[in-house]
Amino acid sequence: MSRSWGRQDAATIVAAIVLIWLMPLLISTYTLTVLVIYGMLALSLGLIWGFGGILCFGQAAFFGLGAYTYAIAAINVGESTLPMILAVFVPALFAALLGAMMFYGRLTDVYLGVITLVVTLILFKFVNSSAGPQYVIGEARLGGFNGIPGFHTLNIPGQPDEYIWGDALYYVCAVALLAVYFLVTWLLRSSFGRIAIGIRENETRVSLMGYDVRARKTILFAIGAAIAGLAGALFANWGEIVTPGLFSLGQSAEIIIWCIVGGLGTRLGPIIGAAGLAYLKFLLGQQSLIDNTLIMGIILVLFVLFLPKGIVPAVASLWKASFGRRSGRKSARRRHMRRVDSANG
Amino acid sequence: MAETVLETTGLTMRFGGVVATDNVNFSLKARELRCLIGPNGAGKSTFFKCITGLLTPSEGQVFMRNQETTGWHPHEVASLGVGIKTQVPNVMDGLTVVENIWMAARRFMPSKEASDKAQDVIERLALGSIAKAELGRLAHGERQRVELGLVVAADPWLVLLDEPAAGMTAGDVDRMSAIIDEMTRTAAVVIVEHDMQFIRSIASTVTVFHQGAILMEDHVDKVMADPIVRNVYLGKKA
Amino acid sequence: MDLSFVILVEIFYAVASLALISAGLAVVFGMMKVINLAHGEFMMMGGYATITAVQLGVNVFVAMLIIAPLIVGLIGLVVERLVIRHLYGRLVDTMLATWGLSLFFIGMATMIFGNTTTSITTPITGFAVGDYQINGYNFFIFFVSAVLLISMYVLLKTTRLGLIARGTMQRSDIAAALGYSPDRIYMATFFCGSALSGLAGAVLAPLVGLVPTSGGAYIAKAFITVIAGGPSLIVGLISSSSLFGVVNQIFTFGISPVFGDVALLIAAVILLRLLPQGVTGKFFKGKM
Amino acid sequence: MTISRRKFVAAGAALTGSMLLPRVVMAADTIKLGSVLDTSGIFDAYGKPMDMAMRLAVDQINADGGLLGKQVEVVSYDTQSDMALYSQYAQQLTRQDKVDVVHGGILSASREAIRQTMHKTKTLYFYNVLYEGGVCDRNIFINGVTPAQQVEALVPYAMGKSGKKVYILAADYNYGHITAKWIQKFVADNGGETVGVDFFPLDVADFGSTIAKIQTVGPDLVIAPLVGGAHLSFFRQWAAAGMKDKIALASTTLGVGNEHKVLTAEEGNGIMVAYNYSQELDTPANNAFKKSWADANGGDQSMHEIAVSNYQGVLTWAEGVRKAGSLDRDAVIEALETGVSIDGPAGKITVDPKTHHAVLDVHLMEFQDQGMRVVETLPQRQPIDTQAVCDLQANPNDNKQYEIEI
Repeated sequence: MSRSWGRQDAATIVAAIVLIWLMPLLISTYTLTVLVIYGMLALSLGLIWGFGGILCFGQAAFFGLGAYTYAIAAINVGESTLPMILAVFVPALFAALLGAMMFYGRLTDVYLGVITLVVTLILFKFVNSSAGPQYVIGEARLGGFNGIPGFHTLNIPGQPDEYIWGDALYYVCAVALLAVYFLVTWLLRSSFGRIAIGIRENETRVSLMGYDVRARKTILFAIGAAIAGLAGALFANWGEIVTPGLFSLGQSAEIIIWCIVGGLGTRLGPIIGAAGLAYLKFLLGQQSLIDNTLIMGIILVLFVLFLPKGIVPAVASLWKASFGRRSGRKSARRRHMRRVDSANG
Repeated sequence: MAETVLETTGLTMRFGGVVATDNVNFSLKARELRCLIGPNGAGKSTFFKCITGLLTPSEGQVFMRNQETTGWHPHEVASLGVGIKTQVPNVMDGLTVVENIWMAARRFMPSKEASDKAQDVIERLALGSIAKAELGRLAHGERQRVELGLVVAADPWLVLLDEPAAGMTAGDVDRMSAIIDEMTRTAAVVIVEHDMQFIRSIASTVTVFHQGAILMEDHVDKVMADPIVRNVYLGKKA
Repeated sequence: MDLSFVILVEIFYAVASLALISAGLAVVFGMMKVINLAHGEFMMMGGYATITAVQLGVNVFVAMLIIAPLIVGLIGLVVERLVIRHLYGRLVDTMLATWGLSLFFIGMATMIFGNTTTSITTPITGFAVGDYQINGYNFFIFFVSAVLLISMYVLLKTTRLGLIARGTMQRSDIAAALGYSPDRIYMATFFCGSALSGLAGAVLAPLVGLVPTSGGAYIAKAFITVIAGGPSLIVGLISSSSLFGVVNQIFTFGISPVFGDVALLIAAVILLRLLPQGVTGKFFKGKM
Repeated sequence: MTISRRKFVAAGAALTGSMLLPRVVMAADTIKLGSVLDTSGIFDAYGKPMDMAMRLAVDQINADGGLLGKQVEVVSYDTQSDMALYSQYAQQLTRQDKVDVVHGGILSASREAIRQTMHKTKTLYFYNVLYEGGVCDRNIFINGVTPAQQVEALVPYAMGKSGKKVYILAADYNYGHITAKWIQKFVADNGGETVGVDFFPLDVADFGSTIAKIQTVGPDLVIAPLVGGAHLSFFRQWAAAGMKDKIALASTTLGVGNEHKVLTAEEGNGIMVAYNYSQELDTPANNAFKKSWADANGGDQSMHEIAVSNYQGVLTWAEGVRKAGSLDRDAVIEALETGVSIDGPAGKITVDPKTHHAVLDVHLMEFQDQGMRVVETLPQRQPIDTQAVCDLQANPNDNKQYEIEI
């Protein structure tokens, strides 16, 4: 069993490297970088929603928090290594506190959605109205609606003047995504990940088995936030500015849409959904015939109606249907990737 | 000689003005098998929930192996080595039987041993033919049996079962009795049950609940012969 | 004295407008357990319907109170038949689908009306109370909101239709068993809910400039108010909008409008943390 | 190995790029003018006419034979009123399209988002919008009015017509904050008192409680540097509450996006403003400009303050290029620093060599029947606020925005 996993991992690495190499032939690295970053952001929600059953309406909060943490720290430190680390830990810590408040208070489902949404709104309102000179952290002005431009961007660790930008930033982001992907893979194979899936399936049962569901959900939530924070920090480096828009509900909505379209309960689905839709949006942005938002709306509605499991599971089952059963384990995994709400529907 | 593994003193649970269980003193010895019976609303399920931590009692205390567990969370109770099965089948529908049982075992042992344990439980409960099936696709009886497997896999010293035989076929019930019989070799077992047929078949001591309090406590045959119980339990039929 | 009256009017206005913007969402959610995230866009369309009608020469009150609710209600009907109908019982899926619809409507409005702020003049003039000027339109909003809540109450309590509706709210399966087609009840409910959203958007339109993205400002507030209100439709609506409206205005006056909004949101978080398990939590169990 | 791969990748990118974007290849022999403006979203009332003005200026330059014998080609992006898109498109303009000059940015937030990118990539940048002053950067030229040109004139005029107690309502971002400080300074300089300052995020549209609050303070005059479509509702609600006849109103921004045409006459009449341009300016230059605008845009007459600024900015840049005889950034900067001036629809505009700002006419105006009636014209005002802190002749490497301290 472990050998077949190893083979699959190796295949994934090879495929990923080939993709990282070939994609710049098709799309400029500047655009690719942001697609990769969005992929990572989607994966962060895909992990906690698809595998942990936690529907967070405010994943953008952690994304924005990561970006702002990076920008503020970079202005104060003048070097990028520590800010990158902080950008992962601050959102994780914030999520741990928020998660503890929600999960220990037994908030679930729609209430969880409301709280995460409200917290995102509060962050947005606060950051958006911090233009006054009194909102300063160290040397960094929060800037309100303006956002924070002109911070120190990514450099080779220890060498503040060796900037990583352009093509190099793309490769850094792509490798980071690959690393996060394997981290998630490892996590899901570990006992922690398998129990997290158990919690998604039946919280009460897992609790009756003697597992502390509240703590485990909190930890998973924080891990998701850490990944979103990393994506945020990379985004700050790509855009060279952070703005309150990062915290907006629209941003949160997009992350959810990426996951739905790509396929929940898969690792690849959210990444493909994010990159695909973001690129589509980019292409649509270059035409002015039909409104961009309108098309995104139609896509979402059509997916919910006709392909509620998303692209990746659909393609996988198509693949299975045409090439037969590859391995029992794989198909079993695929099937439970997303529970269809059949009870009432 | 045998130690007391479960004890409640003055356990009372009120919902608003309604008293669901009233000053219940209950005790159970190691490897004892006990059934809780009573008409609907007698308070046996509330009592069960208070012990398992699903509810926090308004008054009174719960002890397990002399450890006070009043107001503990279910997961803390379970961590002591208490196996719990709730009234509705509580299983992980999207996962396979093996995965379900592995997860129960994993709580008390490393991953590899848990896999071996899961295989062992599957053999003991004769679940081999459905081991790779998803729970959501199994029949009700099978799901109940798997849930017992989840309880067994944790090697508990105290097992709390809420209506394990509900909705099962005769064949299922026989198998269930056998499993419970096997459990009592290592654990004390409390069963909340309606099905008198089933209670007779496992022939245990019975505690009768009525209006939130314990009415009597004796062997099943004597209890069933008791006119007061018959009156309470069977209502107008008596 | 005058000042406290002015502040009181502002508080009443805040409460009334919260109830008004939440009513449509509350009806749809209470009856159908569908959270319509396109609610804000329904309001936006109500606003555009009003402005367009006024520009075409219709009396502003007719446009607001009749035309806008009717048009938006009909749009809601189409949406229900085409999309929502297929998703009953799948709460998260309906949320996502209506989210998609909200984007769709924003796009549509942008293509039709452009992304520019449009508005009409407030039809009621202000008047003086002592040294203070008060916006007379606030009273109109308060009035509409009160009439709306009272007629909803009367409708639910006294009419046969209301009885069926209440039955459906409690147990939709039983209503179905009694021979009332839930399909038609849902259709009618969604029509009413959408019309209410349209009415709210129409009535508020003269106060604020309208852009296609205007709906976004309402949906979060409405969503919070409805969820915090809990399962009881009218009492829930009144209690939560009163709480949030008062909190909002106190902080708005005390500090600034932004703090007013933030205080409202924080109140919502605290409220939900203290009263986490409403009835709404129940039917959600086991679903994503 | 890495190098060969890089080359391979670069070649491939160029190949596919040229297939997807043929204009990049054919554009080799034109001058490229980059433009980033919000032509959609909540700031489109500002951005759309600015875009039309820029295109009108470019068309006129091309009709006259272009610059240095080449046609000017516009590369424009719609930033959709989203500040994050500014930095993204600025990167594309400078790194991918490699334009010769960039005109654009509307809100001060958008200018600050792209100014450093322009500076780093040494792309000449024109910001043609009225703003809060203080930007000191050799790479940028600004021809919008600054507080010393506008607020300094507006405040005493408005106070003279109302009274000494002033309440400020400002947009909550850098423009609003800095402008509010300037207003406070000029109010104090004129012997008045600022009795309250409130800031509003750009999405705030409900001002009911604010209007009540203002009444409790009871100022003589409200000055409102409010920005964008949502803030327009303040003026409506102010009128709806019947405040118009009780407390006087002035604004440093209202009318910049043709708001006086959106408000009704009753809502707008009497509001005091001061700008470089008004459609009501009855000069031959303005009449000719309005005619060519109408001809180019099918009769449209949506030109406003910053659209005209944008038009004048493009003309100023063209004049600089002609004078330099080159597109080289430093040559053009040096040419402009000789004090180039042009005659635009709003009169004579001269580049101030010290600050790269502009010397221009300012008109004190009042709204009347959906127009802006000129009350008084203050000719050729210097940007003295920025001149006080910025001297690019002495410190060419300066690169910051100075803020007023009180």
